[in-house]
Amino acid sequence: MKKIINDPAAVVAESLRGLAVAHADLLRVRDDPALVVRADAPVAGKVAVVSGGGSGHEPLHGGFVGPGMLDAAVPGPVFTSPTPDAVQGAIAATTGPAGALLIVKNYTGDVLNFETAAELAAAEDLDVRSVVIDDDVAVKDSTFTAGRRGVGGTVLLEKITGAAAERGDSLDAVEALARKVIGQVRSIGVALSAPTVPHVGEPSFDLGPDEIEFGIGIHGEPGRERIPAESADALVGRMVEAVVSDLPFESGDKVLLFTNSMGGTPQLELYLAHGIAERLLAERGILVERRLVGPYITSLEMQGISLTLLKLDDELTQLWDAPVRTPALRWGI
Amino acid sequence: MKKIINDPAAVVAESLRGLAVAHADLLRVRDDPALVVRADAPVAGKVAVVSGGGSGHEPLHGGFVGPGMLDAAVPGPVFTSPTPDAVQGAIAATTGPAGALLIVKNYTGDVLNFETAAELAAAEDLDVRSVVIDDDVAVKDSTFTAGRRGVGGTVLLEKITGAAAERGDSLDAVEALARKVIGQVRSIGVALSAPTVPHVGEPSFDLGPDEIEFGIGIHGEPGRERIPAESADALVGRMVEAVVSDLPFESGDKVLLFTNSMGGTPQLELYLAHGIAERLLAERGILVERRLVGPYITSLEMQGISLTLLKLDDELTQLWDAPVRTPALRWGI
Amino acid sequence: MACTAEGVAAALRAAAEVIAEHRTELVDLDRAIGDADHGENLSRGFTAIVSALETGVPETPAGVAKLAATTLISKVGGAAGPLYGTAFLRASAKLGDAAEIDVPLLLDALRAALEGVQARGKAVGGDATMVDALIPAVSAAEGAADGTIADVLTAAADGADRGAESTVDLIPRKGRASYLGERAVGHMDPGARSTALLLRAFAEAAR
Amino acid sequence: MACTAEGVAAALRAAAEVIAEHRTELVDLDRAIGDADHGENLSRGFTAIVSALETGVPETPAGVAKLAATTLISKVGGAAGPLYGTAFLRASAKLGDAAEIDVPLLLDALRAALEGVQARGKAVGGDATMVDALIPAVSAAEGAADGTIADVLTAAADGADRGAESTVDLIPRKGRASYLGERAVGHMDPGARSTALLLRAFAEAAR
Ligand SMILES: Nc1ncnc2c1ncn2[C@@H]1O[C@H](COP(=O)(O)OP(=O)(O)O)[C@@H](O)[C@H]1O
Ligand SMILES: Nc1ncnc2c1ncn2[C@@H]1O[C@H](COP(=O)(O)OP(=O)(O)O)[C@@H](O)[C@H]1O
Ligand SMILES: [Mg+2]
Ligand SMILES: [Mg+2]
Ligand SMILES: [Mg+2]
Ligand SMILES: [Mg+2]
Repeated sequence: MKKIINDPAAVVAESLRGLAVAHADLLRVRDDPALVVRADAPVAGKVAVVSGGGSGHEPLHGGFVGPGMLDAAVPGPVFTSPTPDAVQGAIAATTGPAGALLIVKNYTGDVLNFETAAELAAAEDLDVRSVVIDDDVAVKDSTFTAGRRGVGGTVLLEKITGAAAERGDSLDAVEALARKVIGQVRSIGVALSAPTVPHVGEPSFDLGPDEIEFGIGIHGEPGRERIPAESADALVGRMVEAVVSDLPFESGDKVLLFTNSMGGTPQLELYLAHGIAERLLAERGILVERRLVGPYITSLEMQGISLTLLKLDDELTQLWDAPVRTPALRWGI
Repeated sequence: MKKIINDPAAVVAESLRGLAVAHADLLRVRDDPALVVRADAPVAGKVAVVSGGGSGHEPLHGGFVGPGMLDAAVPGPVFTSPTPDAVQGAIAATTGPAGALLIVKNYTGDVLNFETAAELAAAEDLDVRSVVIDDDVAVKDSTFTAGRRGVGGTVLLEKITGAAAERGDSLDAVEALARKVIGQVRSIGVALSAPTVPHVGEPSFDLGPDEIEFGIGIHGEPGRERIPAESADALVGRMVEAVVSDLPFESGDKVLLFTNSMGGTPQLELYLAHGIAERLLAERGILVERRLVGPYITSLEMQGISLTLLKLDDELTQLWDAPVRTPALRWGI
Repeated sequence: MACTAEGVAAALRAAAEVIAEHRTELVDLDRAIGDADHGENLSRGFTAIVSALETGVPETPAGVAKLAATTLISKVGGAAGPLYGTAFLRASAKLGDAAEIDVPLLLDALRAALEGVQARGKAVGGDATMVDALIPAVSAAEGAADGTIADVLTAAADGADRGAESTVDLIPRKGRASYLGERAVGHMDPGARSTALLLRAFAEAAR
Repeated sequence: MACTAEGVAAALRAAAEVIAEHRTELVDLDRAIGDADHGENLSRGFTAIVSALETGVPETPAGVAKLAATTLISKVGGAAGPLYGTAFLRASAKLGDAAEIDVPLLLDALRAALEGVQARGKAVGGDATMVDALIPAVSAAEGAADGTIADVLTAAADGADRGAESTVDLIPRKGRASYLGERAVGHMDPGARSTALLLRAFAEAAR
C-alpha cells in the first residue's frame, strides 16, 4: 500500500484538519468525536440538515457542509459508520426549536447508530426525524435483507433538502420532501479496481485484469455480478438499463442525471460515460434537464463510476438550482 | 488496461461530447480540429484568453472555459499538444480587435505548435501574444535544456488572466499580468502510481510497490528522482522545501496554496496533505491567504499530488476572488 | 476466578487481548463479504474498554458491563458497535446490583444479550450474523446449567463455535454481506466469529 | 523508381507502412524517456498523408513534399509534428518546380530539412534528438553524391542509423527527455529512430 498518510489510525482526523483550514469561511471541524459543522451554526429558526457515515467517500459528507446544504456532517472512521455520541454532537451543535433532519444511508451500521442518536435527542426534547436513503438498484430489495444501499442519490438528497431548509421550510415539509426524493431517485455503480482502506493495507477485493464488478457499493462490498470488461457503450448501456427499468423512468420524464466518479476514474472517461448516458436517455425519450458530473460520492481511489437518475418536477428543479456554497458544490453565491 | 472507453482513438472526441452536453450553458465543442469555446464567444471588446495542450489533464483546459476564465481551450490527443490549425481555430472563434493571449505550457510540442499558430494569426492582422508558463521546480532550468515544465501554476494563471480580461483589461495589461504571475508561481509534483494512456494500454512508467517518483510531470514523464515511500509529513515537507526554496518564498509573504490531485488520489489523502502543507508554511511565517484543493490539473488516473505556491498581492488576490463560472471552477455567480 | 466486578473486568481485558490477536483474521473475514473493518472496529472498542477500566473498575458486575456497553457504543461504530453495545447493556440491566454473578444470573444475562441483539438488529437464526453464534451459545449454556460459571461459559463458547461454523453455508440476509446473496456462501460471518472468540475468552478467564 | 511526384508519393506510402510496423517500438522508446506517444503521433500523421494522396497526387515533387508538410503539421501535434512538418516544408521550397529530383537537388533538400528542424527546434548535434540522426545522414549523403538517388538515400539512412545509435549514450538537452537528465542515458531517442526509419523507407522505395 502506498498512500499519502502518516499513522493509518489518524487519517480521518488529519484530513479533517486540512479541510478545516482550507474552508475556514464555511465550516468548523471538531475532534473526538469528529464533526464538521457549518461555521455559522446553529442558524436561528432553520431546520438543521445533518448527515454522516463512514469516511472514504469524500467529498460526501464533509464537503457538502455550508449554506444551502448540510448544517453538519459526522465522519466515522474509514468505511465505518460514526457512533451515536458523534451524531448527537452534530445535532447539539446545529439544532434549535425548528428541529433537525438526519439523512441516513441504508447500511445496518449507519441506521443503528443514527437511530440511537435520534432516541437520545428525543429524550432531550429536540424534534429530530430520520430518513433512510436506499437508491442502489444493484441490491435486491426485500424485507428479508438489509435492503438497498444508499449511494449516489444521497448527494442529490442533501442538496435538495438543504435548499428547502435554507429557504425556511418546516421540518414536516423538509421531511416530506426528503421522502419524495428518496421515492424517485435510483442509482447503479461499477468498479474497475478496488479501493485500499488505510488500516487494511490491501485492496478490498481482487478483480482480474479483464473483470468489472457490476453493481458495486461504495465500501468495496462486491456487487450484483462480475462481468468481463466491455466497451463504454455496452457498460453504460447496461447501467442505464438497470436504473431506468427499476423505477421505472419513462419517456417524457424530466430527470437530473448524475454521473459520478468513484474516485480513481479520469475525468476524460467520466465525461465520455456521461455523454453516452445522455444519448441513451434521449433515445428513450427521457429528458435530462439538469446534470452533475464529477467525483462526489467516492470509494477512496476506486476506479469506477455510478449513474444516478432523479425524476424532477418544478419544485425539485428549483431547489436544485437554489444557491449553494460548500467546499464541493457551489453555485449562485 | 481497463478503461471506460470505446475506440482509444476516439476518446478525446467522445469525452468532449459529454462535456458539451453537460455544460451547454457555458460552452460549445467543435470537432476536427477539436475545440472548446465559450458559449457566448466572441465576447465583444474583450481580450480573448486561450489555452490548450494535450488531453488527459482534465479539467485543464476545457473545464476552465466560461465567464471569468478561458474563452477557448484547444485539446490535443491524450498527452500530445494540439496542432497549429486547431489553435488557429480557437483564435478565430474568440478573437476580435482587442486581441488574444495564448497561455502555453512549456513543452517543446506546445511551444512549437502555438508559435506556428500565433504566426498564422499575425498574418491575419490579429493581435495575438503568447506567454509560456514554466513553474515546475523539479526540472533544472537552463538554456541548454527544454527548460522547466508548465504544471499547476497554469490553473492559477488562467484564472487570474481570465479575470483581468473579463473586467476589460487591455491586451498589454493582461499580458503583463500573466508575466508577473509566471514570475512568482512555483510547483512540484509527486507520483505514487503511473497513468495509462488509452492508445498505449500500459502504465507510462513502472514504479515499485515502495517507490515514489519525486518531481513528476503531468505526462508520466519521470521526475527528479525516485525515492522510497515515506510518511505524508516527510513527503509534503520535501515538497514544501523544494517549492519554497526555489523562488524563494519568505516569511511574511502572502501566498495562494494550491494542493492538487494528479487524478487518482483520494480526497481524504489530498486534504491530509493540504493540512500538512499549511502547517509547514505557517511554521516558516508564510501567510496562506487563499487556497485551492482538488483535482484541477491531472495526469489521467495517476495517483499523486502537486503543490503550487503563488505569491499574492492585492491585485492578484482581487482577481483570484473575482467571479468565475466554468465547469470546474465556480464562485461568485 | 470469582465472577465479581474485578472478575468481569479481567474477562474483558482477556477478551481485548484475544481480539487484538485475531484482528487481521476478522478483517479478512469481513474483507471477503463486507467492508474489511470488523477486526479494526472491535480492536478499537476493546482497547477503549481496557483504557476505561484503567481509570477505575466500577463496583458491580453490572457497572462493568455497562461501562463496556457505553464504550462499545461510543467507540466502535458500524453495525457491530450498537449490536454488541446493546448486548452488554441488556446484560447489565439483568445483573442488577449483584456483587457476584452466579450461574442463573449468567444465563439470564446471556439470554438478555441475545434478545438485545435481536431487538436492535432484527436478525433471526439463519440470517448469517452474530445471532447464529449467540443462539446455540445460549442453548448450550442452558444445557450446562448444572456446572460452574466456567462450565457454562465453555459450553456457550462451544455452541458459538458451532454456530459460527454454520454461517459458512448460509446465504446472508442481514448486514452488509446480504448484498452478496449467494456469492457469500462459503464464507464465515465475521460477527459470528467474533462472538465465538469473545465467549471463549470469557470462558478461559473464568477458569 | 524515378524521383518524380509519383515516386515521392510512393516513397511516402512506403514510409507510412514502415511507421505503422514500428508504431509500438517508437511508443516504447518514448515511454522510456518521454510520454509514450511518438509512434502514435507519426502513425496518425502518415496515415493522413496516405489518405491525402488518395484524393490526388500533386503535380511536382515539391507539391507532394508540401502536402506531406501541411498534413504532418495539422495532424501530428507534439514536438514531432512541427519539426517534421518544417523539414518537409523547407525541402519542398528547395525542390521548386522541378519535375524530377536529381542528386544535387536531393542533397539541397536534405540540407534544407536539417536546417529547418534546427531553426524550429534550436537543437544542435549532441542534444539527443532527431537532429543527431539528421546530421550524419546529411554528411553521409554528401559523401555518396557520385551515386544514384538510391545510393544517396541509402547512405543517408546508414548515417541516420549510426546517429540514432549515438543518442543512446547522450544526456538529452532538448524535448521531453531533457527533464530526465542522466536518467535518460541508455535509451535511444525516439525521434532519431523515426528519422532513421523514414530515410531507410525512402531508400528502399528508390531502388
Ligand atoms: N442486523 C443484524 N443483526 C445482527 N448482526 C448483524 C446485523 N447486521 C450486521 N451484523 C453483524 O455485524 C457484523 C459486521 O460488523 P462490522 O463489520 O463491525 O460492521 P459493518 O458491517 O457496519 O462494517 C456482521 O458480520 C454480522 O455478524
Ligand atoms: N527541440 C527539438 N529539436 C529537435 N528535435 C526535437 C526537439 N524536441 C523534441 N524533439 C524530437 O521529438 C521527439 C519526440 O516527439 P513526440 O514524442 O512525437 O513529441 P512530444 O515530445 O511532444 O511527445 C524526440 O524524440 C526528439 O527527437
Ligand atoms: Mg463498516
Ligand atoms: Mg507528446
Ligand atoms: Mg464491516
Ligand atoms: Mg512524445
